[in-house]
Amino acid sequence: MIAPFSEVLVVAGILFALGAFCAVVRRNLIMIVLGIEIMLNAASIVFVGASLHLSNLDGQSFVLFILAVAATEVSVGLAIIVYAFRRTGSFDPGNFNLLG
Amino acid sequence: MQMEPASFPFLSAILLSCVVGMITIIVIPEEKKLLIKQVSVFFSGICLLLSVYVFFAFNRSAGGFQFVENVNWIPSLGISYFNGVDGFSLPNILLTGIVFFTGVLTMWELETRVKEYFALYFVLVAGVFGLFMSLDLFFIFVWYDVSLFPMYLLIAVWGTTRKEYGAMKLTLYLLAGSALILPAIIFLWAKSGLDTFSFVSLMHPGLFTPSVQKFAFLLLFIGFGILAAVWPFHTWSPDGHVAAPHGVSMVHAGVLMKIGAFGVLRLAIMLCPLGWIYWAKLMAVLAIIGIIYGALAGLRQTDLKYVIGYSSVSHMGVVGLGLSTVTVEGLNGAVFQMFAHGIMTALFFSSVGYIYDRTHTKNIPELGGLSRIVPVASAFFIVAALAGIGLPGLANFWGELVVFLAAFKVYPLFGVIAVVTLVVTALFMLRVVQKTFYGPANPRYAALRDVTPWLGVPRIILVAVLLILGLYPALLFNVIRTASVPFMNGLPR
Amino acid sequence: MNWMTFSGPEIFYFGASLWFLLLTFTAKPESVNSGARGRTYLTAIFLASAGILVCLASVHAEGWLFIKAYKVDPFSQVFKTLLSLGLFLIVCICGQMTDIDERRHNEFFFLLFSCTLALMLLVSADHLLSIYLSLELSSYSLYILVALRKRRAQGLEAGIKYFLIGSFASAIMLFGMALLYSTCATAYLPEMAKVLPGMIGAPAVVTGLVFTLGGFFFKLAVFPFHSWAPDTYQGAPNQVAAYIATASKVAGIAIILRVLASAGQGSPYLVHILVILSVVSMTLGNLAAIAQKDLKRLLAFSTVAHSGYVLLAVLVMDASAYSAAIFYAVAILVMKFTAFMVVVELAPDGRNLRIDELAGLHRRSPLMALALLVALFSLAGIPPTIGFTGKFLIFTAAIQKGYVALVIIAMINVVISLYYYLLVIKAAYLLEPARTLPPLVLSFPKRLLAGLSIVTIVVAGFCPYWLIQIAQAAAQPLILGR
Amino acid sequence: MAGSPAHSVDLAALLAATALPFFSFLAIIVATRGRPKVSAGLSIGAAAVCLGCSIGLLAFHSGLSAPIEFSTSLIASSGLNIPFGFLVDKLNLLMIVVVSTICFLVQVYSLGYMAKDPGFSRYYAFMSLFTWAMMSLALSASLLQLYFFWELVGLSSYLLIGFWYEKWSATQAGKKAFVMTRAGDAAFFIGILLLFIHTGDLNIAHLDSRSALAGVPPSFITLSAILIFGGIVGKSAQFPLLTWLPDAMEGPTPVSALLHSATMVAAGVYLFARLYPFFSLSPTAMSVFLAIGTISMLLASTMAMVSRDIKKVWAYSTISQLGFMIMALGAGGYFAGVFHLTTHAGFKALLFLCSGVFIHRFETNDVFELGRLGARRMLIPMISMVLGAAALSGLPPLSGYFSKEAVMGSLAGLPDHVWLAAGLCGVFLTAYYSFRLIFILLFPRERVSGEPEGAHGAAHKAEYGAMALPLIILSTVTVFLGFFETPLRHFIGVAGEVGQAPTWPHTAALALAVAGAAVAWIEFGRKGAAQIGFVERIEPLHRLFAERWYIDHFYGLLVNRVVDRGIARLCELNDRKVIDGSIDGLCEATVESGRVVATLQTVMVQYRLLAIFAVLVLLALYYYY
Repeated sequence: MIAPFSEVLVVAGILFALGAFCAVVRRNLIMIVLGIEIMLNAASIVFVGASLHLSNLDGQSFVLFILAVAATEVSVGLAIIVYAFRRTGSFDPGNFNLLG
Repeated sequence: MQMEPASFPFLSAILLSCVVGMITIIVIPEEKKLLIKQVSVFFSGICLLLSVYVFFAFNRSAGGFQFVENVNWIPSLGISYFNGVDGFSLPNILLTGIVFFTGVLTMWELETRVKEYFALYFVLVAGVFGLFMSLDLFFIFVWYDVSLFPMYLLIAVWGTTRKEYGAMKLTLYLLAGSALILPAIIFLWAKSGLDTFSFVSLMHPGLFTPSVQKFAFLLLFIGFGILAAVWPFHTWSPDGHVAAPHGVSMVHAGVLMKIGAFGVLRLAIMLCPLGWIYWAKLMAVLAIIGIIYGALAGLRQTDLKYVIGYSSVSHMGVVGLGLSTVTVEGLNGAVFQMFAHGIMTALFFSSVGYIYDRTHTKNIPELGGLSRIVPVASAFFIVAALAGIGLPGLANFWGELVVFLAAFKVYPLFGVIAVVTLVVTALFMLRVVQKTFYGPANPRYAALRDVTPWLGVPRIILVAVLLILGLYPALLFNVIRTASVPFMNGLPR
Repeated sequence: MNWMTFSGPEIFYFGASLWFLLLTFTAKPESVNSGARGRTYLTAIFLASAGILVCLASVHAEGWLFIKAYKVDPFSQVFKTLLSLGLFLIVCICGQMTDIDERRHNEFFFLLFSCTLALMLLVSADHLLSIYLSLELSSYSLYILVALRKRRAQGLEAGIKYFLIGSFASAIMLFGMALLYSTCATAYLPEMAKVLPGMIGAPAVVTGLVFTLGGFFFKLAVFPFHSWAPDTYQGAPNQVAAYIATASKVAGIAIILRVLASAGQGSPYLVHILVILSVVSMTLGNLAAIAQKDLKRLLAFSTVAHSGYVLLAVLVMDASAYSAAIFYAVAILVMKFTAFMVVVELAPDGRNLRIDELAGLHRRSPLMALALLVALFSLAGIPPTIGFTGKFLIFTAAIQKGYVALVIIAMINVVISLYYYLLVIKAAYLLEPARTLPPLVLSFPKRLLAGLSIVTIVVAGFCPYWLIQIAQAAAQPLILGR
Repeated sequence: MAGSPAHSVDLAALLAATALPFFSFLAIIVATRGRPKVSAGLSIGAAAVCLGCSIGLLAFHSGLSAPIEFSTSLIASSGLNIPFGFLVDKLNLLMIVVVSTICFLVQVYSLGYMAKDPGFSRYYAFMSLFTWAMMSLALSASLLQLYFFWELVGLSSYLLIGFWYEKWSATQAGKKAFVMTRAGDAAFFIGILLLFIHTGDLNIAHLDSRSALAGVPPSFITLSAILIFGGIVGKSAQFPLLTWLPDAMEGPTPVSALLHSATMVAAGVYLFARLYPFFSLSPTAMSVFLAIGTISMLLASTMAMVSRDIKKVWAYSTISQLGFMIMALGAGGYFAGVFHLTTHAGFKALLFLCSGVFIHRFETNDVFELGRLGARRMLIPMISMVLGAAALSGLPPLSGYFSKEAVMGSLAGLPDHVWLAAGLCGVFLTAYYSFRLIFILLFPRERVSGEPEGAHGAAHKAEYGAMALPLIILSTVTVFLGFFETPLRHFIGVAGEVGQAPTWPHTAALALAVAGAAVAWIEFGRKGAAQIGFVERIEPLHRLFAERWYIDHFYGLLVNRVVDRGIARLCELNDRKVIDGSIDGLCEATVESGRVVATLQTVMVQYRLLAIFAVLVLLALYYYY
């Protein structure tokens, strides 16, 4: 392994934070989903790094599944979001706050 | 502790007749109001007879717990369905039987939502009975809350003045009490290490360390003290009394407040005697404040039921004072006073109920001169007021006498204050009697009819009990003694 | 390997959802008549009830599947039975789903059954990956179920919020799992259980554990992952809300127990976190519920509060606490279902029920009023109801561990909660409607259902020993797994 | 318990004398409220049996040497044994004869007086209740039992004063009487409890033989004696609790005769006599009692001098005579006190019953009015009243003369002559106000109007007959009882006590009594007298006396301002504002915070994500911190 595992963790951590930041800050439903995807990727990086670090293949399989799940997530999420967009013409999460 | 198993489960039979009564009422169609009332009277009559039987069949020379029934319930936690009566609970069971029966009769003229009323009423009373006879901490708590939960509806639906406020206040207050009781019970269970909730097994003086006892006692005392209207946790009681329908006020002031005092006695005092001794001064101070305070605040009230409510605070203060003395007489007097006060307030509310049902007011200035129009109904109230004053010949006198005697031994100053408060009590009781029943008759009420014999039955029963115990208090003292003397003898000093 | 026999429930539910999927393909969108709808419903009822039997039949099964990533033990089987029961109950109240497009009923049942399947997989999952996958599968079904509502604005909003918060939480969980995996060098829970107690103090482990729990907290609606609950309950179709409140919660409790049981109790920090979250959840849930006007939203906040009580059991981490939590899962299932049943029955057109709409219920339908009364008192934890017994068991376990103050806080919360439950009861028993509403006519099965719910709540509260024994048996593997 | 036949006869008689009135009370209340004749019959029958039993017991035990005791334990919890029973000695033999005689006579009299009252049955029920309580009180064996009946006597007094409950002033008076005596009783009760705690024995015989008091410190005996005396102050309307008695005259006149002059108020004095040996253990307490008796005697006399209400005059005079008795007892004149109690019961009942006849006939209480309407034409009551007034003033040869001389004798025995001077002053005042009243009645200023006596019908005749008979009997008693002083003295058995007191106080007392009567004659009796007393000429003094020395004002202030509008209001406010306010405030705050929290839950979805993130960061910070 070229890079030490701790540096992998740092990178993943930064990526995770960036994803979270994106999800929290951008007032756009699509961007929120995107941010969440980035967080998933951060996790994937840790899994891969750990898998290499530990010489354990579980992590690799994890990543495979994450890819699939992320795709599902995007499809389900986008389906709902796009439908919502069609009804309201807006991606602003603030427009979807009528309940309560 | 000596225990005599029951040859026949009389105690469960009492509970069962409550439950069967409730189910029968639920099954009857709503429209058949008279039938519902008859069924209620029938089943409450059975309860009364059973409790009277148990009272007289109790072996006074043997003492201890009798009529014991014990069935494993949740063995993994050491919970068992464990019933039995001793000298402390027996008077309360009799009291409940009497108040239950008379309470049903008092509401004989109820016309709205009869079925629901009596069904809930039976649940309430089942809880009360269960609490008094249960010897398992888990079940004591369960019964406590069973008696609590119909209360909100009973008051909020059938009540009168500020009923929703009163009902909510009462329910939340009492639940707040149980919020302290439940942790305390489990705490004791955990600390005992015996893995049992059985009261009898936990009642060994050396079982808990002093610090455990002090802590648990405080929780239990405040928790049950709320129900016993210990100052300053008493304000639910006048508001609740006023709001509740009369039959419920009877159970509520007559029996439910006794649950509080009984809980303090049974759980706090008997399980944590060292805590009792440690906190006795606090109890005494709160009790004496309650005595004066209730009487003085009662002086200012213009609503009949508020007057009674505050007098209850004062009288329950006497019970608290008795319990706080850490003497045999104190316990005897307190339990006797519990019984006497229960009967007295039941009579009060029963009489007020009769008057309110006809005049549609409890506001004293609007009444007046009722003695001329409804002499018998007035007489019942006056008897209750005289009992409240502590007049000899009626039961309350003995309770107060014995409590004051004990108080004089231990807290002479408090004893003096309590006796002097009797004057204030007399003043406000007589003032109410005067303003309500004396003076020129109010023409507005000229058409009122006096109590018919049938409607008079509950009040006559209550008056008779007050009178019998007033003239022959030993009937009750002999029973109470079987519990108090062994308990105090076994107390670690 | 006779995996066919002991993974019966999963296979059955897989088949059932497949069946509905096929129906979805075959049904012609234009020609949905009442007969077809009735057939779909009857099928669903039949399959759901058969599912219970299958679960019961395999309740004693034990073993591993998929290279030990999937564990079948009494714990999982009891929960599977509960889930199948939950599904059956929910299907029972799906008779008149006016709030979901009739053409979508097949899809609805497909999603419902596949969600149940996913939850069943979840309770058996013994590997981080299987946990993650089944969790996601159940969540996606629910996202769509929530958005299915005919009242689109509400359904969509609820769906969006549920989805966003859910996927955010699962991303956090996944990151946590990655951390755990990287530190423990394994993704098997039993393996982790062996190493975790020794290194519980390490920052990566604690972070990983807390992040992982986040995903489960989301399922259970624990603070701060609770914020989807009120909106989702309010926006989702009544039946779906009922499902989320019951079956989904039960599975959430199961998985949180399994994961924390393997984490062990070595870390005071973890316990502190759980204490904080538990107290905040119950307090916040109860406080927020006071101000609610919408009955479903109120129940959502009460769910948050109940998660707090469950966490109280979880954080004690011993055998009695686990069995208490399992018992409480049963309690939540029964009492939440009863409350939602009333909501569904009172809103035949599928609208949301405001609390003041309950006015006059005691006259319109005494049975429903009684069911509501009993359910709410049970939720509040007043004996003799199953809710009380559940709380009692939890408190017993907590106090045995010395958490007296925590129990007192919980009891104070019970007092607060009684306040708003009483407001609802007041509406049902005390208020009179502005205009007189016709009596509520209930079919015999519905009355039977309501009656059984009431009896179950009361009897299980009064004579809980049988249930406690089951809960203890179910908790056994958690202890031995250490 | 007793075994011999004589004892069982005694016991039966005692039981009959105490229990029968009670049963008659119950029977009237429960069964015969609608039938006045039966009720009256029951009640009078019970009273007659009482009278018979009392006289029988007195006759049988005239040579009683030691007290007879019957007792059984009423409640016995451990450490608490309260015996109930009978204690029969000479003092209460005399007392029960007095009580039952007056009871019987008054009840007969009431047949006429109450004839047309709608509450006739109720009246007799309460009368029976009183008879029961009073007889039992007199025969009580223990102090607690005595207290028990003491309160019941108070109850019957309350009920009878407020008998005409539609009259507001009557109910007010009843309440006042009960509460004021209750205030005294509180002290009494405390005294009993203290005594019980320190001696463990409340048996009157034991207390009197002082056997129970061994080892009890004297200061303690003084304290409990003074506290017990509090009860006497209340019941016998002594200073400072004396104002309830004149108000109690709102009740029917026979009630005033029975309860508020002859028997019930005398119960205080009886208690004093009962516990005389105990009280006399403490000289301090005795002098306190003497002082209180003196003050009450003088105060009440002054009040009587200005009253226009015939019953109130006698009520004040009752207070002052009770003061005389207490003075006598306090001065050590045991026999004098008891003897005065006996004679006073006779002549005071007589006076009230006579007044009752007038009031019944003329329906007014005002003395001047009565005189104007022709009270003097009613021969029997008028003569009886003159006799009674003369006895009250202490003129020979009536009973009052003898007993008052005895009282003066005992006062003269004291080293300090202040008491005697006060007593003599009291004698003068007594004679003055008694004859003031008599002369106003006899010599009205305006012309006597009203029809001649024979004009009213047969019904009136019957009523009059029922009323006249007791008058005659009591007059006879008043005339002759004085001559039984020596036998009585021997019976009571304190012969040695009189000693060789100087005779001048007796002479002085007689002279002052005559002087008082003479002053009254000058001011009220002689032709052309203005019928304005010398006190009435001094306005401030008159007002002071008429306002009862402002004692009532003080109590009114105390009850209304201090207790009612002061402390009680504070309590109520505290309840409403502080306790309820804080509880309600707490609930409001909870609900309000619930609103805030609920509002926080409606924020946009991103803020919720932010919240999740923030909490996780905070938790991490907590960990690293």
